[in-house]
Amino acid sequence: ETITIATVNNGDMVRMQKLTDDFTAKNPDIQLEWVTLEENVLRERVTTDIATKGGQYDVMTIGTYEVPIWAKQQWLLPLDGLGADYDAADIIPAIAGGLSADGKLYAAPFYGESSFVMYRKDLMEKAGLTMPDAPTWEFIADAARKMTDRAADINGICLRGKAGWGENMAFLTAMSNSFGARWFDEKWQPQFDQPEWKNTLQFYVDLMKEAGPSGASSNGFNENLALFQQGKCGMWIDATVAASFVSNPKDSTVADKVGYALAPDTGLGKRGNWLWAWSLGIPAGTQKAEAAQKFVSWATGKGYLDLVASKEGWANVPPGTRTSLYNNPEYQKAAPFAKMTLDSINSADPTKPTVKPVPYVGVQFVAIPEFQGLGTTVGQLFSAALAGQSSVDDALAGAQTASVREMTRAGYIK
Amino acid sequence: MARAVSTRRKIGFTVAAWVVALLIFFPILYTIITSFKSETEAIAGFSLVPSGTLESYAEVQAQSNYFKFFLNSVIIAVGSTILALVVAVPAAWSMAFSPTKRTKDILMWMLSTKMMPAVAVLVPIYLIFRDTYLLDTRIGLTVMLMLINLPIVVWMLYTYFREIPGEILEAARMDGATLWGEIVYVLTPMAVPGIASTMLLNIILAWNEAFWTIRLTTTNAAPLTAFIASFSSPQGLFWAKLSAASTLAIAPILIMGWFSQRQLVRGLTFGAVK
Amino acid sequence: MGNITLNKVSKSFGTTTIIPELDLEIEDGEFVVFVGPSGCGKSTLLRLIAGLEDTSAGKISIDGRDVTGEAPAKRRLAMVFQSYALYPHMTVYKNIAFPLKMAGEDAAVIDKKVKDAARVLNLTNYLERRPGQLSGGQRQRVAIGRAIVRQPSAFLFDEPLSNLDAALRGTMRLEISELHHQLKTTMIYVTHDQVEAMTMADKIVVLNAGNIEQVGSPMELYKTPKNLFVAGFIGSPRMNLINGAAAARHGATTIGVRPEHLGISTTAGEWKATVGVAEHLGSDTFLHVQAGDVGTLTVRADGELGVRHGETVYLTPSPNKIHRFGADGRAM
Amino acid sequence: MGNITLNKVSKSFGTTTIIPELDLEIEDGEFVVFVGPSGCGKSTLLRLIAGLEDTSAGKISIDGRDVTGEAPAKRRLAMVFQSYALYPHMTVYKNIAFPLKMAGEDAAVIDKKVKDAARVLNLTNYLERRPGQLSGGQRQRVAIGRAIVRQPSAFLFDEPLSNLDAALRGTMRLEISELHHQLKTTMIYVTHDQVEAMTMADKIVVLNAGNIEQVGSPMELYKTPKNLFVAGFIGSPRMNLINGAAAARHGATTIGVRPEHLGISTTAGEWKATVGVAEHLGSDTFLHVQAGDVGTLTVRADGELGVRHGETVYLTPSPNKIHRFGADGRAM
Amino acid sequence: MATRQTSTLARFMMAPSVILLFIWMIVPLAMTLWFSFQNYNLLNPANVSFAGLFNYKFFYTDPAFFQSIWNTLVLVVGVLLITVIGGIALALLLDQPMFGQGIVRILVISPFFVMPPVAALVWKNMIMHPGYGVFADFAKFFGAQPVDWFAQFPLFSIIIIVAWQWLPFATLILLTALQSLDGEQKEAAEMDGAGIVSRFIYLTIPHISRAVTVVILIQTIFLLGVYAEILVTTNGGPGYASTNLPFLIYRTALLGYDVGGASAGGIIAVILANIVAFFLMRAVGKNLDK
Ligand SMILES: Nc1ncnc2c1ncn2[C@@H]1O[C@H](COP(=O)(O)OP(=O)(O)OP(=O)(O)O)[C@@H](O)[C@H]1O
Ligand SMILES: Nc1ncnc2c1ncn2[C@@H]1O[C@H](COP(=O)(O)OP(=O)(O)OP(=O)(O)O)[C@@H](O)[C@H]1O
Ligand SMILES: [Mg+2]
Ligand SMILES: [Mg+2]
Repeated sequence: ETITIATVNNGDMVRMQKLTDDFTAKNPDIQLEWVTLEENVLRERVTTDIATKGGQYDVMTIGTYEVPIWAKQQWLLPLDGLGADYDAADIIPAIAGGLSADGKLYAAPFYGESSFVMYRKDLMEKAGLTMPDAPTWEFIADAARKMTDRAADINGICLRGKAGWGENMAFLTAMSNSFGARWFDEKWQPQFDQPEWKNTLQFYVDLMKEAGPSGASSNGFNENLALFQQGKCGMWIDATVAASFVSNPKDSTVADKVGYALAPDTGLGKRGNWLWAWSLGIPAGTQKAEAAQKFVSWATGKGYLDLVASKEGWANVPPGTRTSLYNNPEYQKAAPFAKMTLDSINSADPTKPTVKPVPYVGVQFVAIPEFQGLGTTVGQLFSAALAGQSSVDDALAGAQTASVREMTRAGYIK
Repeated sequence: MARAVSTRRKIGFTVAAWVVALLIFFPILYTIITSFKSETEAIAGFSLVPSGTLESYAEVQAQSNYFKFFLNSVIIAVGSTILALVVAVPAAWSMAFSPTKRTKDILMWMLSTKMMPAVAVLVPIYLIFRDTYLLDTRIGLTVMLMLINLPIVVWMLYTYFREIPGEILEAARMDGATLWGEIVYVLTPMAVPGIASTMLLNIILAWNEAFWTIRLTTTNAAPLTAFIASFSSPQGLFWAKLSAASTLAIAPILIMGWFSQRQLVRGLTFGAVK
Repeated sequence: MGNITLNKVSKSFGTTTIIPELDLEIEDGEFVVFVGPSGCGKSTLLRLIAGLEDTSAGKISIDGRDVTGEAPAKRRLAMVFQSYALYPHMTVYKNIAFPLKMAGEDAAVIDKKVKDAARVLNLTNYLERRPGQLSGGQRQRVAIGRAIVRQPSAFLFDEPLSNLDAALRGTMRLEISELHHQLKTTMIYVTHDQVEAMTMADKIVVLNAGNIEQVGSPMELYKTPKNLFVAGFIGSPRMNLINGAAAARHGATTIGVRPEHLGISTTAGEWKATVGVAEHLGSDTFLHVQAGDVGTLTVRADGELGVRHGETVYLTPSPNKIHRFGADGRAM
Repeated sequence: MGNITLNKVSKSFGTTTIIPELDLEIEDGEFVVFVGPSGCGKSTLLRLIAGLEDTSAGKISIDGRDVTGEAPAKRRLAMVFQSYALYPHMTVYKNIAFPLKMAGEDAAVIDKKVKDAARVLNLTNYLERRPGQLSGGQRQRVAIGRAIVRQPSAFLFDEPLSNLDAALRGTMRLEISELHHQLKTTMIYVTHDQVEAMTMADKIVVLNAGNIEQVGSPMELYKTPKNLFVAGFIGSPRMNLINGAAAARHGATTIGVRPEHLGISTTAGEWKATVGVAEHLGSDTFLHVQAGDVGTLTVRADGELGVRHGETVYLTPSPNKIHRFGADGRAM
Repeated sequence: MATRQTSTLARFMMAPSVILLFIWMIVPLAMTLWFSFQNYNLLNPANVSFAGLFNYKFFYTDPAFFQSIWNTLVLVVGVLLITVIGGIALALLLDQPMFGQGIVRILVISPFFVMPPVAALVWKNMIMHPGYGVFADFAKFFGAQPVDWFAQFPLFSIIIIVAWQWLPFATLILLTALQSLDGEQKEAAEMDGAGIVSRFIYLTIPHISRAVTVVILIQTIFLLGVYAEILVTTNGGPGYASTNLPFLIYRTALLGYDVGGASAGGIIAVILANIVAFFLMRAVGKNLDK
């Protein structure tokens, strides 16, 4: 039996591919075929396929965004055959919450992440400041301005700017949560005309203008990673997985100088961090559900963590999925950012992401089918504001119009 | 015009041409150079001297089976080209040697079929492919690319054929050749340069087609465009690896293009000569 | 065998009629030459016979068999095109062998026939060359070779020599005549060259705007042209045509005298004339003279004749060589 | 003005010498024709004069001025190319006007000159056409028009009529001669056509493999060819060249008799011969006869002559028209 | 060649191509047309309903719609300008005598063999990136502020990338056309006293006009559909600065999964493309018949 697995091309997934000998040794009658694609293409591919019932895949790598939507359409098989030793209860509750519907798990998390602040201890010291474990945006802005030294090619803060629902909008939506903003009110009325959003965007644009790198409007995760690794950023707020890259001396010139803190807040009760998990789901149409479940169980089970640890060391274990991992002293030793990561994850709640109530699920996204397109449109407008090509007010007005339009069309606004 | 060109002038042109050529080639050259760097080197600023490490290639090969993608690319590109020729040669023959008032319009219409944005028809096509069990099959993709490039093939062949004197075909007819004989023994061999360059262009276009080849395949039929899609923008540093993958993806067609450069130059004129 | 009959054949392209109704009978073994001004329909007629064009009306039969609707390949005719239309990608051998191959002959038979043809045409040493590596005359012979191997019922030649230079044309002309002597196959030959038409033809067909003006042997046409058109068309330099009083004196609207039939004298003669341009060819001299109201005349004189520009000469037409034409342009 | 002098001019392409050292003097107003077999270097010589090729050595002067290193545009020569080389996208008017426009002439002046040239060349009605819409002869005239508007010191023509059909060639020949009479400008004219060379030239230069074999007036070359090459090259049909005993009897290694200088009789004469092919042109008959050990001879006979294939005839060369050549091929 | 037999045959021989292309055109077109009148979101397949012209209206009222059409035209025209002018200049240069002509030509045509996504990735990451790109390195070397290409000149940057890919194609065709210019015509012009510039204006340009037509026609067809380069580099932004029609459709189809809207967009794009093609044929089509 051959099962076809669609995965995203990030390091952890690629590593899993290399380790599948272990799985095939245990399940000699199952062969694995891999389709590795970059994130956006992968999402298009699997969505087209599942929505048209193309039946090309037996296991799909999907994010927290897709799971609730697909589960609602009953496109995914509930994962109830993962085996006795799977220990679903061990999955970090915040993560599991985002992957479940009606109490059933529809996708098994392969790795999970939140976002937090990574900063340069040396530069912070030079600026005469000390980073608290839970900073406020005010502090961050102040520190960023103080750390900025354009002559030495050091920018106080690096943030995402590239347009896209999973790029700048992931960051900005999470950030807006901490400013008390929300995408929609309970009647699905878009909220970009509210002061909270104005505060968020104005703060972001001003901060980046004064303390951000040039070309920020086309920077995504990778660009910022490279900047930080080369010592060009004082702070960087991004995915928790980045910690293992910036602290890796092989790639990073600042590996020994990195400190971590929770994402900032404004004291309203929500922090500006997100929650995301790449998970393995099984499409409802597959003929090979049993084999697929076996694979999912293997790839997301505890055994896999041990396998990676034994082969490549604890630092390379996929993070963010299991509480037991964070209780493991060996892991804590190998990953100094472990605690901060777990705290970050736990401080996000996809079911109650914002200060004010909202009708949707998702921290840095809105789990409705229309969000990808709408998010990208809004992302484009916001990146234009960042690039200085339009004002913050215009960007917000544009976002509001586009949202009302889209939501009306989709029938949310009656 | 066979007057002596002074060596100084020639050197001048040589320098100018080389500078321009290297500028144009630079992005490719730099990609190749970068593929021999380590990841940290790759972002460490401008440098034309790589450390010569093969680690990126090793990683690329470890991550995916290059050869399988390569083979699919070859099969799909060559297959669709041959298929297109088989269909297009007779059509071009009719247009060139038995033109009617509507020949030009038909040609234009054929070209206009290329104007439908691919994204807009993805869902319909995906549904069709699903229902005909052609998803992720080489044959499906081959037919698809054949259809996409058919208009260009017909047009190119038509312009070549038009330059073949009709009298030669008439001579064959007088010599007792059937239509089949006429096309196989006379027309096709005579049009070999044109057909060759049409083939080349079509292979290049098919090789580089990156929308359908990714969207309609999963594992069995995925060509090098899908291979590239698995290397662009993952998390982490990836430029050296991306360069290595890019180099691997374009190398075969680049080398083929270099070797057949002369053919291509002759062929790409679409009868622009005369 | 090679008897070709055209019965009320006509041809139009769209609304333009190129050939109005036309009858023609070509006998077996004859060498027929079509001549006429450019665009008069010579090639079209040939192509109708070959089957490369459809007739608009009428019937074509070969050896009594109606072939009007038949494909060219079935008509057992061989055609030599003006451009030769050799297959550039085949060797001489293959070019010649092609019709045999198409007819499905045995390899051995093909080999023998090709070699025979090559010998006749002096091409034996070139069999392995491509047409591109041959001189014009050699190409010509390959085209003929391709035609003769099949032993067709008739050969069709469309201005086969017009691309060659003068010297080669002379040689090739002789070779084709020679071939006709040997094979005794019907040949239809289109040309606009006087010399070719006169020297090669058994029968010349003079066409004008798709109509047959006259059919006859070369000497017949030369000596007794039926009308002004033929008179002007056959013979080089062309016949002097004189209207007006000089013609009336001979009881005709127009009289024609060929340049070679004008006697020239410095002392006395029928017409007094002033010498204009004199073209000395060595062997002959063509004098273009101005003969008062008779008009401009061309006279062929001896090569040694020593007259100069502006001199006065006297011309006398040979009396029995005067052609007389009526008002309708027909010979009287 | 248009005196052209070539002084020890030679030309090689790479290691092949096309033209070994050559001297030539062309006088103002002369009509000089270059003839010679294909590939002998006629075009090359013309292009050297035009400046389209560099000389390998030697000096070219025009009107006494050394122009060896000068660009073509500066030499004040006009050239008419074999292919006409008209500008296909320009109208006839613009084609003719082009050199004037390049010379920066006034629009009014240009207009006048172009119209004048068009009148002379009978092109007035075609000024707005493109070259593609003209017949061969008309194109030819446009090419000439483009050349004459500039009033150059000399015209260079490279086989300008070789693409035309026979009738048109005749007409164009006369027109060019006429033009030379009118303009009295030096003209250098390359051709491989006998008739053109003989009728148009003031002076013929016979070239062979880059060497000048003889220079002289047409009649000089016809009557007293300096060597076998010129003898064979000038005259049509070509001179009969006879070796062996028949020649020895005239005290020469080779003797030459032109076809028009052989008397023919059915009863008696110097050489007995059998008639082979007879080519009847109407005006003349060319007999190809087999004269025993004298070899094959061509005889030009009267058009009315009625001899047949296989008959015996007797030939007598006009005694004072026999050309005698020594063992080195030179005339004695 | 015009016997009834052959023309009947000709029609037969055309049939496969015409039928195949017809099916290839009509089936997706019909389906697209059908979908364009439906409310159909791929992620909500249960909820399909008749939408009338709403999809068209929705697409047409998209705030990015007019800008995307404008951007599409700017992209096409910009790339055409660069490739045609650059192609002529390059072709002229390559036509000169020089050492190593073969290699130079190979280098110049190489970009044509590079897959569009690869080209975009390479340009974006290694050439134009304001931090690590070669351009930035040079700017820094000369002490200048690196240009943030994709933020400041998004459309122009994309034009450059696309032009880089198509320049070889234009160069090749124009070069061949140049080389086919009759030598005697050039010589005649020279004898007529025309200098280099005049020869270029009066001879070369008219001579290669047909080749230019071919370049324009073929490239326009491909350029009207460019979107991969945009997706990889700017994602249509900042704002809508680099959103063209195909990208807008992409956004609707593969981000919004709005099949109905994307279909309407597709139909609109086809209509616009045909309008462009019509004017193109009117403007340059007669060049093809020469
Ligand atoms: N396919 C065609 N469509 C329309 N008219 C045609 C076609 N073919 C030939 N003609 C016209 O028919 C006439 C006769 O053409 P044809 O080729 O038979 O002349 P021709 O006597 O061979 O002339 P030439 O001596 O120049 O070869 C010409 O006026 C030509 O323009
Ligand atoms: N560019 C060149 N390189 C090498 N050889 C050349 C070149 N141009 C001409 N030749 C050679 O020089 C010789 C003379 O050529 P040219 O064109 O002058 O002959 P021609 O007398 O004009 O012949 P034709 O009557 O056939 O036109 C030929 O053998 C030709 O092959
Ligand atoms: Mg004809
Ligand atoms: Mg020549």
